[in-house]
Parts: sequence; C-alpha cells; structure tokens
Amino acid sequence: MFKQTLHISTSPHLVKGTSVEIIMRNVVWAMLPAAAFSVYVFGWNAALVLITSTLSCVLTEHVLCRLSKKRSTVSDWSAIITGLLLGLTLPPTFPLWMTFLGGVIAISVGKFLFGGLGYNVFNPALVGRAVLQGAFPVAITTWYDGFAADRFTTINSSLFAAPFMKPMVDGVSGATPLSAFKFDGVVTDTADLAFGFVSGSAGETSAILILLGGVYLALRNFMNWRIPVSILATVFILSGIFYWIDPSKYPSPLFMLFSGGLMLGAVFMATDMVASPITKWGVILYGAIIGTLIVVIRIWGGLPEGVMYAILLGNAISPHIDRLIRYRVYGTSLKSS
Amino acid sequence: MNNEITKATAPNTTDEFIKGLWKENPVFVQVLGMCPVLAVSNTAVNALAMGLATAFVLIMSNSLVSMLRNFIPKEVRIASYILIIATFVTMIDYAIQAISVDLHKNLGAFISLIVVNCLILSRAEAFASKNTLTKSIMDALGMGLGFTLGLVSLGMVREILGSGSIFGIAILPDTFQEWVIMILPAGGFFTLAAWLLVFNLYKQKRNAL
Amino acid sequence: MTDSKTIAPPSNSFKMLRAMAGIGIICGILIVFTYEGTLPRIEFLRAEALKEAIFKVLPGITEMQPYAYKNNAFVPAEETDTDVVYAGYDSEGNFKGIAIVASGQGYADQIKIIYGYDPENQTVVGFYVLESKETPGLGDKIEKDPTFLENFTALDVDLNDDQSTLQNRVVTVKKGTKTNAWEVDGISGATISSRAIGEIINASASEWAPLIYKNKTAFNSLENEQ
Amino acid sequence: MLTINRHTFKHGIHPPENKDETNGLPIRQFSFAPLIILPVAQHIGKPSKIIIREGQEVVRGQKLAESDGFLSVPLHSPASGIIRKIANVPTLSGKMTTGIYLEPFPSSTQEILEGDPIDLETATPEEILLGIQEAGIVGLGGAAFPTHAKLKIPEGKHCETLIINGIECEPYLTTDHRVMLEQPDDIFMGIRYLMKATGAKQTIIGIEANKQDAAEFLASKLTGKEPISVQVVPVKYPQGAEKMLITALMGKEVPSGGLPIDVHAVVVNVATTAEIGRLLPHGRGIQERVITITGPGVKKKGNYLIPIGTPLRYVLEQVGVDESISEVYMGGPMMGVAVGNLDISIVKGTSGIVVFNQKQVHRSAQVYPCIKCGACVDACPLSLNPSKLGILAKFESYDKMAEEYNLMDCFECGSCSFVCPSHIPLVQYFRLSKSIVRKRKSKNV
Amino acid sequence: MNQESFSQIFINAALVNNFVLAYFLGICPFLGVSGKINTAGKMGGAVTFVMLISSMCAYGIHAFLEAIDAPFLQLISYIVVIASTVQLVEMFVKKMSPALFQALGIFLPLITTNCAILGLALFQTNKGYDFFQSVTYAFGAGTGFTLALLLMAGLREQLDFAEVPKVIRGTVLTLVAAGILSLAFMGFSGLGS
Ligand SMILES: Cc1cc2nc3c(=O)[nH]c(=O)nc-3n(C[C@H](O)[C@H](O)[C@H](O)COP(=O)(O)O)c2cc1C
Ligand SMILES: Cc1cc2nc3c(=O)[nH]c(=O)nc-3n(C[C@H](O)[C@H](O)[C@H](O)COP(=O)(O)O)c2cc1C
Ligand SMILES: Cc1cc2nc3c(=O)[nH]c(=O)nc-3n(C[C@H](O)[C@H](O)[C@H](O)COP(=O)(O)O)c2cc1C
Ligand SMILES: Cc1cc2nc3c(=O)[nH]c(=O)nc-3n(C[C@H](O)[C@H](O)[C@H](O)CO)c2cc1C
Ligand code: SF4
Ligand code: SF4
Ligand code: SF4
Ligand code: SF4
Ligand code: FES
Repeated sequence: MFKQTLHISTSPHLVKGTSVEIIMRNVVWAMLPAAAFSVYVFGWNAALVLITSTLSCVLTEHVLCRLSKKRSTVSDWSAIITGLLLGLTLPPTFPLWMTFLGGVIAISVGKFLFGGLGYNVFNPALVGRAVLQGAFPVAITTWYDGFAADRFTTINSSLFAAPFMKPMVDGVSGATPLSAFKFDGVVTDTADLAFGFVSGSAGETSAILILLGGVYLALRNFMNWRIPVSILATVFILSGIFYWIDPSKYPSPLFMLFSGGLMLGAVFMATDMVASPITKWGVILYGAIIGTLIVVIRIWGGLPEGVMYAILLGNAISPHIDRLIRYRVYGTSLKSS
Repeated sequence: MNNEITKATAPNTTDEFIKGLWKENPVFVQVLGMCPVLAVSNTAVNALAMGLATAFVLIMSNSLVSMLRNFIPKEVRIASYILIIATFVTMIDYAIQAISVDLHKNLGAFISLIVVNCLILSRAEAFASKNTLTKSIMDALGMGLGFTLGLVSLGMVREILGSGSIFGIAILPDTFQEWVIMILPAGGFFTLAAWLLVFNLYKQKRNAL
Repeated sequence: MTDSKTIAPPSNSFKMLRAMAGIGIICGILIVFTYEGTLPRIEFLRAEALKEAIFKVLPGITEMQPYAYKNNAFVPAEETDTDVVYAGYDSEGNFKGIAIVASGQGYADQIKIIYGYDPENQTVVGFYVLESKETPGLGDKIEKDPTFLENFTALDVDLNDDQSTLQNRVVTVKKGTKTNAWEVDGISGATISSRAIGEIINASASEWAPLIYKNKTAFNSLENEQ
Repeated sequence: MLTINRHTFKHGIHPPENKDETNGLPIRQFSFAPLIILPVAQHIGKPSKIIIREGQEVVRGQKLAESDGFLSVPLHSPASGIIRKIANVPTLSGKMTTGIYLEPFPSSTQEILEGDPIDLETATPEEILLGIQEAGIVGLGGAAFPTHAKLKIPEGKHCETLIINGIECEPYLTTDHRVMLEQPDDIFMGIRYLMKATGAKQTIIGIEANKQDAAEFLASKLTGKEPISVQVVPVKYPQGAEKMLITALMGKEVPSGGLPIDVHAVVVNVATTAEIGRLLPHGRGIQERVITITGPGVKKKGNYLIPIGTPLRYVLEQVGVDESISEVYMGGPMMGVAVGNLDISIVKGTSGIVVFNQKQVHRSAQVYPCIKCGACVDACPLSLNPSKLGILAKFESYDKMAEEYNLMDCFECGSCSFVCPSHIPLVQYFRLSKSIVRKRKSKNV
Repeated sequence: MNQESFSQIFINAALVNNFVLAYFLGICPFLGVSGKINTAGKMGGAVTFVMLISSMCAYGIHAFLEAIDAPFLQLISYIVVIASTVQLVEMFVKKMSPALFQALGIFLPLITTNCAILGLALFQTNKGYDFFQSVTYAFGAGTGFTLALLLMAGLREQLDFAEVPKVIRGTVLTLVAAGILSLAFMGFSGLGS
C-alpha cells in the first residue's frame, strides 16, 4: 500500500500558484494592444523596430547566459518585456542597427552586468534608451507623422541605414506635441493625444490602450497600481496648479497627462518592481518624486520630455526610499515590559 | 605600502620604469587620479597633452623631492611636496598657455588640478622620498608614461567612436554615425569601465593558467 | 601617528623652517621665471585670438580699438575697464562697426560669443563663438553650421521709435521657417543651443544697441596711438 | 455576547480553505492499534521520566511517566494493555527518542482510571495549575507547550483577559470547529478553570467567520452571568497565531520579543480548554485527542478521536489512502511538518493529518531570483521584510538579518513563501537563519 | 562680473553641472567612499563644509592677489590655504567627534587633495562670482556632490547583494552605475537658465 516514497518538503506546503513567468507573460499581453496600435499608426516601420528590439534583447540574454555558462533565462519572458518596451520608446523610423544596439545595451549593461533578473538597479529598457539618446540624439529626436498614406506599402529608408552609418533622412519630420509646445508654444488637442493622432515614439500614441493594459495588470494584481496612480496624480495636480496660475504660460494638466511617454512610463516602466521600492508608502513617494521630476523637466528644463530621466532618477532613489520607509515591525516601538 | 612592494619586486632601474607601464599602471591597476582621466580623455589630443603635462610634473617633482629627501624633515614633508608640485603645475600651466590658447581652453581647469592628483603625491611620498635620483626619475618616467598610455588609450576609443577621428584626423568615412555619448561624461565612465573589465578578464585568464 | 605632542627641540624646528624657506625660495624662483618668461607670449596669443575674433565678426576691418562705457560716454578703454566693446575700422580709418562680447546659458553651460554690430545699418554683421561646452556634433553646430552662421551676416536689430530698445525681439525659429529679417533660423537637433544664441544676442543688443547708436559719433575717428 | 469584527490584524494571506469536506463530519472514535508507540518527549520542555517496567500491565489512564521538573508533564496510558518494550522510537523530526511500546488488550472495556478530582469551587489557582500539569495537558493548538507553565503568571504581572483560540486558520483542518460544536460544556468548564487559575477578569472566544455556526452555537450557550463573549473575526491566515489573535480581538500588539502576558492576556487553544474542562473534574490524564484526517489522498476523510501513540501507518490504513500518495503532513499544510517515515505515531500536539497525492505536489520547481514584487512584504503579518531577509540569507548575512531586519520576530508562518512568485523558500531560509543566530548567541554568552 | 541669480547658481552647481557626474571632479572619493550610505552622507557633509570654507578663503585670496598683481601665486596659495583649513577642520572633528573621525577614516585628510575642492575655488574665480555668489556656488556644489555620493551609496549597498561575476564586482560596476546616473542627470540640462 505505501510503496510510494514520500516527498519531504518544508512548510508551507501550499503556494499561491503565481510565478515570475506568469506575471511577465501577462505584462506582455497587456502591452500588445498598444504595440499593435502603434503598428497601425506607423505601419511596417514600427513593426520592424518592435521586432528588432525584442529579438535583440532575447538574443543578448540568451548569448550572455551561454557565455557565463548559466541556464538560459529567456523563458522567463522578462527580456521580451524589456525589448518591447525599448521598441515602444523609440521613434518608429529609428535605424534598425541602432535599435539592435539599444537592445544589446539594455540587456547587457542594464541587466546582466548588475546580476540579471531581479538585481538590476535601473530599468534595463530605459538604460538602453538613455544610452541611445546619449549616443544618437539626432536620430532619436527625428519624428515622423503617423497615418502616412503609404505606411503599409513602403518602409522608411532610414530604418535600413547601414550599421554604424548615419541614417538618410527622408519624408516629412513632424514635431511631437511636447516639443511643439516647448519650442513653438503650440498645444495639441487632448483627444488627439489620447487616441494617438500625433507623432512621437511608437508607444506615445495610444494613452488609452496603455491605460487599459495597466488596468488589466492591476486587476490581476500583477502590477502595483499605486505607482502609476501616484505619478499621474502628481503630474496632474502640479501642472494643474501652474495652469491655474497662468494658463497662457503653462500647459494644461490634461495635455501633460496624455502627451509624451508619460502613460507608457507610468504604467509599464516605473512599475518595474525590480527597480522600485517595496512598501506601499515607499511606492507612493517614489511615484510622487517621479511625477515632480517630470513636471520640473518639462516645464523648466531644456528638454521637452523628462519621463525617462525621471524614472531613472527614481530608480536611483528607490534604495533610499526602502531604507527610510519601512513598515513598523509588529510589536516594535512599544516597550517590552 | 607601495614602497614595500616596489622594493621587493623591482631591484633595478629598468624595472622601476617598466612597472608603471603595466604591472602597477596608475590608471588600470591602481585606479588613481581618475578625475583628469575621465574629464580630458574625450579626445586623444587632450589626453596626450594632459598625460604629458602630468608626466612632466611627476618627473620634476620626483626629482626634486628625491634630491631634497635628506634635507626635508619628516614633519613638513607633505607640505613641502605640495609646494613643489604646485610650483611645477603652475609652470606647466603657463607653458601650455604659451603654446596654444585653444589647447589650454580644452584642458580647462584640469591642468591646475594636477596639483591634487594623488598619483603624484603618492609617488613623492612612497617612492621619491626614499630612493635615489636615478631610480626616482625612472619611476616617474614609468608612472608618467603609464598614466599617459592609460589616458591616451581611453581618449582614442572615445575619439574614434565619438567623433570618427583620431588625434583630430578623420579616419572613418563621413557617413559614420558618431556616438555622441562617448564624448559625454557618461561615455567616460563607460569606457573606463570597459577597459577595466578587459584588464580584469585578462588578469583572470592569466591567473587561471 | 601617535598622539603625543612633545615640543620639538629647537634644532628640529630650525631645520623645518630652513627646509620650508629653502623650498619656498626655489619654488618662488621657478614660478616667477616661468611667469615672466611666458607672459609676453601668452598676452600676445590672447590678443591675437581676440583680434582674430573681432576681425571675423566685423568684415572688412583692419584696425580695432577698445572702448569702455563710462559715465554715459564711450571712451578709449584702459586695461582695468570692464564694460568694453571693440570698434573696428577699415584700412582708410572709417568706422565700420562694434564687436560686442556677450554670454548666456546654453544647453550644457554658459556660452560666450562675440558679435559685430553695424550702427549705420542697424544690423548684426558677424558672429563668433568664444566659449561653449555644447555637445559636440549637436550644439556645437552653432560654431560650424554654415547655414546657421549665415543668419548673422545681416540680422535686423532696428531700434524702436524712441530708440530705447529693439523694434523686434531677436528670436530663433524652427529651421526653414525664417520669414523676417530679425529672426534666426534654428538648427534642427540643436534647437536649444540655437535658441540660446538668439536670446543672448537679443539680450545683449537690447542693452548695447541704443547706447552705441546714440553715441555713434564717439567712434568716428581712429586715434592712432600705437 | 456575540460580536462580529470587521477589522483584524494587518497583512496576512488567504490560502484556499478546503474545510468543507470535513467540517460537517462529527467526531468519531478511532479503534486501538495493535501496538501503540509512545515517545516520552511529546511536548516542549523536559521529557517525562518513565515509571513503569517492560512487561508490566497498565490500566488506561495510568501514569506511564511522570513530569520531570516544572516544564514537563506526565504521560498517561491511552489504553489498558501490556508494556512490551522500552526502546528508541522514531519521531517526526527524524531523530530517535526513548519511547514505550504498549500492546492494548483486545476488546478490553477500556474503563478509564480516575485520580483526584480538582473541585472548581474549592481549589486554589495553584492547585488548578498542578491539576493541569498532572493531567498531562500541553497546548493542543500545535505548539505542545506545557499549558500549566504558560498559565503561571510571572511575578509582577497580571492577567486581564483569557483568549480562547478557536480560529483554526490552517487550511483543511476542522478539529477545533468540531470541538466547538460538540463539546461546548467542556469548553465552558475549561474556561472556568482557566479564569480561576489566571485571575482573568474576562474571556473572549475568538472564531473566524467561516465557523459562524460554531460561534452562534457557543454564544447561544452563554448565560450572560459570566464575563465571556464570542467574537467573530474575518478569515485570514495566520489569525490563529496568538499575537495576531490578540491584535484582532483586542487591538493591541504584543511587544516584539514579548509574551501575551505583556498585554495582560493569555491565549489557550479551544481544544486545550475543552480537555481541561473534561479531565480536571475527574482527575484524569489525557489519552486521546481530536484529529482531522483529510486531503485529496484520503478516502474516509473525517474528524477522529484518536488515542495518543497510534502509529501513523495504522491510521492511514484505517482511513484508506490513494495508491499515489506522495506527501503526508502532521498538522496543516501551512505550518505542518512533512512526514518522511510512516512509523512515527500520533502525539499530543498532532492537530491534523493531511495527505496529498502526486497531483497536488506537482508544483513548479523553478526558483527565480527575488524580483522585489513586494508580495511577501504585504503578506507578512509581522510587517517584516522577507524580500530583504531572503536576499541577506542567501548571502549569509545572518547578523544583519537579526540586527537590522528583526529576523528573530519571524514566527515562521510561511505566508511569505506562500505568495512568492519566484518560489523562494523564504521561511525555510529563516528557520535556518534563526537557528544559526541562536547558536551564535548562545556561543557568545 | 556675473549676473547669475543665486537659485540659478545653486541648481547649476548641484544638478545641471553636477561636480561628480558632469565635471568629473571628486571621482576618487566618489569611488572610494560610496560603499555605505552612512559614510557617504558624512563624507558629503564634510566635503560641503570644506567647500564652503575654501570658497570663502579663495575669494579672499583672489582679491588679495589681484591687489598685489601676482596671479601666478594663485594655485600655490589656494592649495596651501585650503590644505591648512582642512587640517584645522580635521583637528576640530577629531576632538569634537572621534566617532565621526573614525568613520571618515583616511578620507578627511584626503579631502584636501581632492580636485572637487580645488576645482571649486578655480571655477568660482574664473566665473567671476562675488562673495555671496561664491558661497552659493560652494553650497550647490557640495549638495550636488553629496547627492551623487548618496545615490551611488544606495545603489552599491543594494549591489552588494547581487549575483555579479567577480570580474565586474567593484570598480567596474560602480563606474557603470555612475555612467547611468550621469545619463540620468542629463535630464536636468537647461534647468538653471
Ligand atoms: C546627449 C544629448 C546632448 C544634447 N546636446 C544638445 C546640444 O548641445 N544642444 C541642443 O540644442 N540640444 C541638445 N540636446 C537636446 C536634443 O537634441 C533636443 O531634443 C533637441 O534640441 C530638440 O530639438 P529639435 O526639436 O530640433 O529636434 C541634446 C540631447 C542629448 C540627449
Ligand atoms: C522557554 C519558554 C518559556 C515560556 N514562558 C512562557 C510564559 O511564561 N508565559 C506564557 O504565556 N508563555 C510562555 N511560553 C510560551 C510561548 O510564549 C508561546 O505561548 C508558545 O510558544 C506557543 O505559542 P504559539 O503557538 O502561538 O507560538 C514560553 C515558551 C518557551 C519556549
Ligand atoms: C502561524 C501560526 C498559526 C497558528 N494557528 C493557530 C490556530 O489556527 N489555532 C490555534 O489554536 N493555535 C494556532 N497557533 C498557536 C497559537 O499561537 C497559540 O500557541 C495557541 O493558540 C495557544 O494555545 P495552546 O497552547 O492551547 O495550543 C498558531 C501559531 C502560529 C505561529
Ligand atoms: C509591471 C511590470 C513592468 C515592467 N517594466 C519593465 C520595464 O520598464 N523595463 C524592463 O526592462 N523590464 C520591465 N519589466 C520586466 C522585468 O521586471 C525586467 O525585465 C526586470 O527589470 C529584469 O530584471 C516589467 C515587469 C513588470 C511586471
Ligand atoms: S588624492 Fe585625489 S586622486 Fe588620490 S584618491 Fe584622493 S581624490 Fe583620488
Ligand atoms: S599613499 Fe596613496 S597609494 Fe600609497 S597607500 Fe596611501 S593612499 Fe594608497
Ligand atoms: S514566515 Fe516570518 S517572515 Fe514570513 S510571513 Fe511569516 S512571520 Fe513574516
Ligand atoms: S514575494 Fe518573492 S519575489 Fe516578491 S519580493 Fe518577496 S521574495 Fe521577492
Ligand atoms: S577627486 Fe579628482 S582626481 Fe581624485
């Protein structure tokens, strides 16, 4: 009757049944609508950029694991997130060789050097983008208007710039809503922003779809909803105050919410749990800091957009937040009599 | 401490010279005086000028310290070294201004900052104050050249990738896409990290053999 | 180091004094010699560089003369003066314009420029960057980009009716959209730096142009004193 | 009085309860095994001293071993029979300890030997404590700490509140639930003894909302003359832990490193209470206890009254288990210990037996690095930071764990391991770390 | 003369042109003392304090050298005066707080031979700041230095518990993190204008 050998494990013998892989896979699902919409807006250009960035991240992860003689960690899906997010932050006509390089840097510098999954102190996708922005500031701020008539028939030649060579600029370059505002004082209609009828990086176009993805993740408890809520609320309130003071000088809070990479950053990038604080209040403070930095950079800084920088700075601050904001351990602060 | 290692492993003057180039390279092994290394290595020319200026100060101060080593009482030695170093730095500062205003502009305040480069003070303290003039000069030559080598190797990488040229001469085609980041501060950090990584990998491999 | 602070014997402190004094003397001699030796050459190089810049921004001149604005008038400058501008003259000694140094915040750090102002035509006639830390390959186009430099060969800085300030603000617009003579065509990819130049010139010209225009006769003769 | 609390302690988790299969099944008497095996160390503290010889005949309820000092309780014979052997026996921890092999007489009437009754009215608190000790009672909630030792109020402290722990937050287990439904009179009698022994001014019976029927039943028995109340609290693991229960019921926190008495409370498990109420009036010793036997691998699930010392193998044969069983736990699945050897036997602290078969045990073996998702931080009822503790444990920074991150407060509830998406064996790390820290400390002293 | 406002000077020195991350000044203490948050904070405080003092000294020396027309003595007098000031501070700290002195270890004396301090003195002279501007500049630079040091220390305390290959651990990793931090600080560019 009892021939079976018994397993001996230590308690608890029940587990909740989530896993890193399930979480990561769901994040990918949540991003897909926004990614698909960007392809709809920018055509094959955006598709190629997204595919290249994802491939390059996955490939880099695989190769690095092999080189360091570890089991390949590609199957945990996190490299796919990094790749997709990197692609979404790039202009849809960004040269593919630069995109590829960005993916390599995101994974190798942003993730692997720091110890791989779970140890990266900065958001790897943003490390990739920050390096690209530092290296190729012109290419990364060359935008094209969406909904070009030929977007599903032709591919922009700048995508195929030879490796290490400058891209040829062709087609009409458009200004993003933020740079239009900062440099020319032109305000884009909020509905256009929310539904993506603007130029910008692939992931800037569909605030609504990104938000929906975020709601899905939050409902399934795969994402800390406090982070986006805190960031968006801070941006809204701060810019609301300035708008109230002088509407002719400062952008409206709705414009601030729906323009640029704010939605993508708040929903998918600041929420990377590895590089964000761990407690509820810590996370809210983290969101408030990021939100404040975004408003400061956008309104007073030299650059039109500050989401990436704000999140990277937030990442750098989060160890301190975790050090300062901890839960009071049960029974402490009361004197043991 | 350095001194003990030096005495044990470098019995003759050529060795004093060689060690600075490789085994005790100030940039890659000792990681000393990093500020100028990072700040002025954005082009090979700047790096070379800075390296030579540092080497000059190093050689001169090492010589003078070595010559005066029996004359300077222990209590005031650091003060005297700083005085000596600051003198030679002021001299090279004026000399560079007299050579080219542009070069001086590019190197900025970093020429003056050679004063506080701990490489120089540490050589004076750890070596020149205890060794003969010839040995001290050899040591300074080696360290100075090693420092220059480190700087220039950084500067070359940064200049080639960042501007497509080397010592100001374009070597890559016009269509080459420059990596602006290489000239930015971040590029300095990254390049130095990469060089150190290469060095560590090499050391690891050699130790494994 | 130990903490015991025994008073050093006199012979020792004498040695210390002697050593410091000796070193001080050696150092002093070295420095002063270098300074004296290099000073003429350094001053020459600096003056050359300045002269070159002034000649660049005031086309066609062969002579120049610094003027300082003191007690509501322009007088030939002395060495210690601060608010200095440079008047330029052609080979016949005719007054051609004024070179003005100005600075302001750029993308990376302060940018220092010099520009030439022709009070006769009320235009900016030349422009040169003296110091900038703008990003190589981007912001440093303000020094090199020929179409950008083209902006400053005839930039309109007309004074307003009561001659108190400029008629139109000098503004940098997006590349390719310049429509008025007082606008600067920006550099794409370096909007911030090119805007900074527009703003620097605007601020400086608003201050200097009325003064110079009012006193333009002060510059008419080239005092040959060299 | 029945009150329904909406609030409870902070954090905690909600594992699937799986209590429905057994919570409706009445307690049934289990038969005697052909050979009963009794380890003498059944409780925390000093093992009892054997006072019988091999070959001796004993009567049910007779003392086989007597207490050896204050932190020790006697062991009573669960059946009339003959002592076959005094030898080493296997235990749950895998170590062998001294034990008694008892062969019950077949079909004996199993009359129970009675001792000196403790009269509730006349006995002094000291006499009650002595009675509890003599009855061999230890905590039946699982800790098996000698109850009289816990009830002894230290010099300078006093007890206000007696808390009866009817929470039973472990999934699968329904022991306490059935005891509350079937032995209300014993429970109230036990409470009277306990209140007298501790001097408590009031008693709160704490019950989770998934046992509403038991709560209402007990409340209906209240006369209103005694200061006893029943409180229902929301379901949450690990509410049964005494610190959490005190917070849930009284809104107070037991100081770190302190005991319930620091907030003038004493917590006793409901089954322990019932046992006191049943045994003391007759001066009997404890010989059997209620155990839930359940889990997907068990055929005849139920709540059984099982003689102490019954071998586990016999128990499983009687209830019938699947061919493919692969894990057996003594206790619930959250805190219970996996059994490696079926030759061990039921002890006083055994509150449940859960059997899993292959299917349930098929969990993902992949352990990922901590991704700092914070799930564990939001699960830990003590508000520790298991994420940080886990990383420190991996790097063997035990002292930092204890000094900066309150390692020693962890009561090993396993909530953190339960929620971790990276499947990091957190509580396992902490058990090890705690024992290492303890060892280092004792070495330093 | 320099027209910059105090807030402009402060923001520029602390964030936009952070001494460590943009100007590469004080890299050695940045690499050396950023291992622990506690020490980093103390070091930052010490450097800020020394910066304030040396900034005032440098302002005075500069005025004096202008008066006697001996610009060639600038470097020597800066270094000597700053060195002696730090010496005084060191003696003061040793006496007042031996624990702090212990914590800063060999770094307090090295503050003297730290280019951030000397750089500050030289830059404020080059920029032609007046007395109060100089002090603001020193305060901004010190704050920026402390900020960079603290951020780095936080990251490194976390990285101490990361599974990093041996060849990367230590200086290489610190430099990479510094590089990313420096990229992140580029977000502040243009702020102080
Ligand atoms: C690394 C880096 C360096 C930059 N350097 C400059 C610069 O020197 N000057 C400038 O105007 N903008 C600089 N920028 C800013 C961007 O190029 C900015 O997006 C651009 O000025 C916007 O102008 P556009 O609308 O013409 O593309 C830099 C950006 C980055 C990321
Ligand atoms: C050495 C020792 C001494 C104890 N002393 C007391 C005590 O004086 N009073 C008390 O109420 N509990 C005492 N306990 C019991 C524990 O505090 C606790 O009630 C027991 O471990 C079971 O609680 P738990 O199952 O909630 O963990 C003691 C435990 C040990 C190990
Ligand atoms: C995580 C944890 C969960 C517990 N759950 C229960 C429980 O559900 N029921 C229970 O009676 N005791 C439980 N306990 C034990 C109690 O803390 C406490 O020891 C017990 O109620 C005291 O009664 P006893 O000594 O009569 O067993 C638990 C302890 C811990 C640490
Ligand atoms: C809600 C959520 C957001 C994430 N955002 C990012 C991101 O912005 N960048 C990234 O590289 N990885 C992201 N990841 C994936 C994963 O955390 C990342 O690969 C780790 O940072 C690698 O250690 C995210 C994961 C989740 C669950
Ligand atoms: S003296 Fe200078 S170079 Fe040396 S360690 Fe200190 S700061 Fe670095
Ligand atoms: S003198 Fe410099 S190199 Fe030598 S031991 Fe001291 S700090 Fe190290
Ligand atoms: S096992 Fe310890 S650390 Fe984990 S949740 Fe329970 S008390 Fe907290
Ligand atoms: S639940 Fe696991 S993965 Fe999440 S923070 Fe805790 S230990 Fe890390
Ligand atoms: S601090 Fe700048 S060289 Fe060391």
